[in-house]
Amino acid sequence: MSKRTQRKSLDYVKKDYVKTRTMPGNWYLSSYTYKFNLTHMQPFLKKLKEKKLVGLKCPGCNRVFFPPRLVCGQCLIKPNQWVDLRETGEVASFTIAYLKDPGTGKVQEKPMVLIRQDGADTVYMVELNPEVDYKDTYIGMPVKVHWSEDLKGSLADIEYYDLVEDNARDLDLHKE
Amino acid sequence: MEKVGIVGYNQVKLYSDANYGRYEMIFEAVRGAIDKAGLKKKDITTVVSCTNDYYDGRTISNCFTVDVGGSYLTDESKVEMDGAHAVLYGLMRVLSGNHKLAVVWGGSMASCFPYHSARLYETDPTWERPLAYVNDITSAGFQMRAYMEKYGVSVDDIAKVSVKNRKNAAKNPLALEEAQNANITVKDILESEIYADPVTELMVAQPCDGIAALLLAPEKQALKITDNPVWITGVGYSQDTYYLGDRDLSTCKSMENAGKMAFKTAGIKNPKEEIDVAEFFEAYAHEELIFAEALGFADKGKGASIESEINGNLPINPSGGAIGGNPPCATGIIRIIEAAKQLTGEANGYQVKGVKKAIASGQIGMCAQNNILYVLEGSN
Amino acid sequence: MGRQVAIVSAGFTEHASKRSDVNMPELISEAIEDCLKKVPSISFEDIDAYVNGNMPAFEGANIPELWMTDWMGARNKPLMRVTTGGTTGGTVAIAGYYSVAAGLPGIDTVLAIGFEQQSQGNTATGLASVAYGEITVYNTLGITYERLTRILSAGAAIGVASYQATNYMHKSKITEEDLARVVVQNRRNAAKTWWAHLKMPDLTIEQVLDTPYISYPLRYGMVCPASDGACAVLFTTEEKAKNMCDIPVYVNGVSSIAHETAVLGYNCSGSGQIDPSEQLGAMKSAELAYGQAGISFPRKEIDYAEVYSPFPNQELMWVEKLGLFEETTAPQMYENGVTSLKGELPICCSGGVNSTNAIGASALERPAEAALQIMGKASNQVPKTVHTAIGHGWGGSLNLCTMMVMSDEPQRKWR
Amino acid sequence: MSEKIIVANKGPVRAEFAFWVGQYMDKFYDALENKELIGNKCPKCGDVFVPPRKICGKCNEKIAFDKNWVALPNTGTLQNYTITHYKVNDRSSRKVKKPQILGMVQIEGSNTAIIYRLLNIVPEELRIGMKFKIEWGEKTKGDPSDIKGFVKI
Repeated sequence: MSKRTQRKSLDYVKKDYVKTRTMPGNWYLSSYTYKFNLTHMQPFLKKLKEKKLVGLKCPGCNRVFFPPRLVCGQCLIKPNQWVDLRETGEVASFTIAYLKDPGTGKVQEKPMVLIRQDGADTVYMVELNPEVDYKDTYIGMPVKVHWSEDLKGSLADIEYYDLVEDNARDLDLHKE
Repeated sequence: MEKVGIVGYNQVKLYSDANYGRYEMIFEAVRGAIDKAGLKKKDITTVVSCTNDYYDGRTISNCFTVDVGGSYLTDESKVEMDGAHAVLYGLMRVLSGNHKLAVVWGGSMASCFPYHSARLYETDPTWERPLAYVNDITSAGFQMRAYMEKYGVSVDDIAKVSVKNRKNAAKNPLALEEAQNANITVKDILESEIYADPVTELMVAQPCDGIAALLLAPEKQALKITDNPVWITGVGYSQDTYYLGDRDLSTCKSMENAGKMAFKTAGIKNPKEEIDVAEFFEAYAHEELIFAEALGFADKGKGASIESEINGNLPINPSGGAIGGNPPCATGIIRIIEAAKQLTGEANGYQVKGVKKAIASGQIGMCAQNNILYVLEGSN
Repeated sequence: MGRQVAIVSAGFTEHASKRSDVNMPELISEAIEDCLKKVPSISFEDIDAYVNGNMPAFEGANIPELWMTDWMGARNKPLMRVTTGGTTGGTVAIAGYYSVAAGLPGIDTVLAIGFEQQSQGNTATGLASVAYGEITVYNTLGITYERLTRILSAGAAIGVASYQATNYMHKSKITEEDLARVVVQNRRNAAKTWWAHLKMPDLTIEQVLDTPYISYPLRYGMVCPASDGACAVLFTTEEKAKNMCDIPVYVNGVSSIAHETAVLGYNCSGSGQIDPSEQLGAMKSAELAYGQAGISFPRKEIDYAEVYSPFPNQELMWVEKLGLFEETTAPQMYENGVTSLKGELPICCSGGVNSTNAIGASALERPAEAALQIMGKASNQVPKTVHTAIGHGWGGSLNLCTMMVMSDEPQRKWR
Repeated sequence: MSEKIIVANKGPVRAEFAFWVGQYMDKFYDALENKELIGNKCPKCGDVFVPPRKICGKCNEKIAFDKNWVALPNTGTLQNYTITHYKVNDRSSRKVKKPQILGMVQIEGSNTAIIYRLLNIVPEELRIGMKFKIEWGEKTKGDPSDIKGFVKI
């Protein structure tokens, strides 16, 4: 992350310490595996292939998880009710990443968004339509799923989110 | 110390390569323990988990377990040692009077990480780690040799421990399948491949996958939840110095200290007479003898003379002990659970008769550097 | 059940980006030395037990306490290690509190130690490793690593904090200048604290705003440094504390609440924290700790606060969530000088985490510094008398929160 | 739901570390580089430590950096040994054909033992109490590998 961004730090009162030698050490995460149970994801992925969105509803607290979740923490039970969701959603939070293009060295601004699907009670990280200007991003921005041309029954079926034209947008005085 | 009750427990079956996801396994253990006690999520006031960043391959290994571990909007903390130390922290939280029900869970999946490398990360990185001559394998060899040399203990006596534990494990349905063997002999143990001479492969507690959970409640609360709680009446823990070259490996100073503290807390004057069953976390067969001697159950070097079979004078590890399956971070909790089972009479198939007081231990570090010992008592 | 716990001393090491002159155990031994120096009647023999913690992935050592035994004087003593990421320090402090409060026989005086030597490892990789496991699920479910890098490029702790910052700015309608003001206050305070890292006595808001963005709305000049350092705090019982120092600081409330993770959920499931700046966990932990301490009007009763704020927006947010100010009013308080050294409610006069962040020690330094302010021994001592103070910690993926409420008077009517 | 679907994913990266050794060990490694062995002495109990330490764990006494240094011979006594086919490193552990013999050797004049390989010796010969001496590496670098191992005297 940091290597690709431009750095500039402020000066401060520094003190130098004796430099001693170092001994090397490594943490090979590549020797690790991570085991996950993805059984509960399957109906969701199957529906994605049909261009349909479903969330998993917890019978205890009625929260709808999108994408589905193994266990509802609040009730400590496995949610089991599938509910249909609409294709629209809204930007719940965003930030802008400043990335140096490795080729040109030019800094590019990219909005990173968390989207809450309408009807769901969780947010998740997705990409916005690359044509959306980062300056236009704001909290509460309505968005809609843009399906991938090649549906495979995977998360990549949602290629990105399109902006939904919203007349109220210009009235939002406090957009960042 | 005031009594603290164990009101529920659960352990998933141990596998060398479990067909489980990590979160699923944690959920199964925690939910199972809560169900067993007939409680709900909202009854939990505090959760202490025991995982290790280097065992899970992620920093802040408790970060994503909030939902599955039952700590959603609950007072939560993580102990990064053995599971038995997490029980200690749960115990402290209950004893402080701030909490009514503590859930303690711990464990990891040894099939998912390079166990010996993760243990190597424990060594002094400025001196020992670059060459890796000191690791959990070699330290086991040093420890056993020191013990045998000092007291003239025969290797057969140590192999017998492994035979006993593996036979006991065969009666324990939750033990690791690879460790269960009802027909094993001393010869099999001695003829298995060399691990770190004189330790052979079958004397080692094999790391495996497993999670265990335990519920603790203060005295009055415990009696509300169950008629038959198991009481923790004493606890002691201690840490020895680090460098193997500084320590007398033929004995276990930290277990000695832990024992002194635990027995004093529980008001036990003569452990040899009063304790009916012991569950030790013996990472290697010889450690069981060393621990028993450190606690005064036998003279130094005479640990093998204890009748430690299930029907013996002082049964040790009737469940098969850590040799019957050693899921890192859970083993200590499982020892406490097994001791509790003996006290409530739930140890089906390996029940020791007439158990009134039991001890359970947990350890961490090379050659059991840090030990913790619990004294448990039944309610009748 | 339970008993009153007091803090009698706290010690620090000098913090710097590279403490290349010491190894880990030598680093903590400096903090212990400083801690014990302040209570002359106490030596290693009087310490009954130890509680330790750091964030191991930053140093590449697993359970370093085993190795450090001798350097801490912990040979043949009880020792417990607790770690919870960013809140490690807070967790260590709370475990120190519980070790004493539990009243286990023979355990009265407990030394709590938090440390971090981040220059030994790569902090970015260390932090990101929290999510590697989860990221692989995304990959399994069909999102390529190339695309994942794009989605996650806001990155780790700074990433989650910048989401939080946009939400907070949206809610409270503040500008970046307000954020910079917090930074300036902190760094100037740090200049007067002997152990702090980023000492900038002459920093101005313009200078902060002149640095480039790291990820909107946070700039390089606003974020915390990565420090090497350690902190040690001595806990003991009420009776013993009276003989050890003039003004023992009583710990009257503690809590460490976990909430579900923000931004990235477990098992690729999204997060239930729709607004990452809402912080139910922080509110609940404040409620719990104040409840134990018998504080009903935090705004009135608390004289000093040390909050864990690597990023300036968080400082504004925490002080509101912890009940010190009304929602969205914190920026004005900083503007009016209420939170400055001589103000009505000084906040983070040590410079805070924003100036010094040795992660495993940071959240322990908060109660430590708050305790020293009550004792009147702090390096950058506030002129008014401090009776009640709080030390707060934050960690994980915006989901763990620790609180410690301290006072110069024991909570007599507690439970 | 039908069959369980478990995925086991490999971790993506590795993290590198460089551990500061501190001034005490730095001085020790400087000596190793010159094929010399030094330790430091606790001013209170007189125990000598190899490698040197800042604090004596027995008396909790700080050992000052500017004094208390002791030059030590390169000979010692075997206290303990083990033989293993396993080789462990930061990445993994594996079994090798030729076993390693590791010995815990107490350097003469010191009170701790250090663990190194025992070279040119067969397991049958090993007896606790045997005398060994350091075999230095050809090219010293100022790290633990400067001591290649111990050979029987």
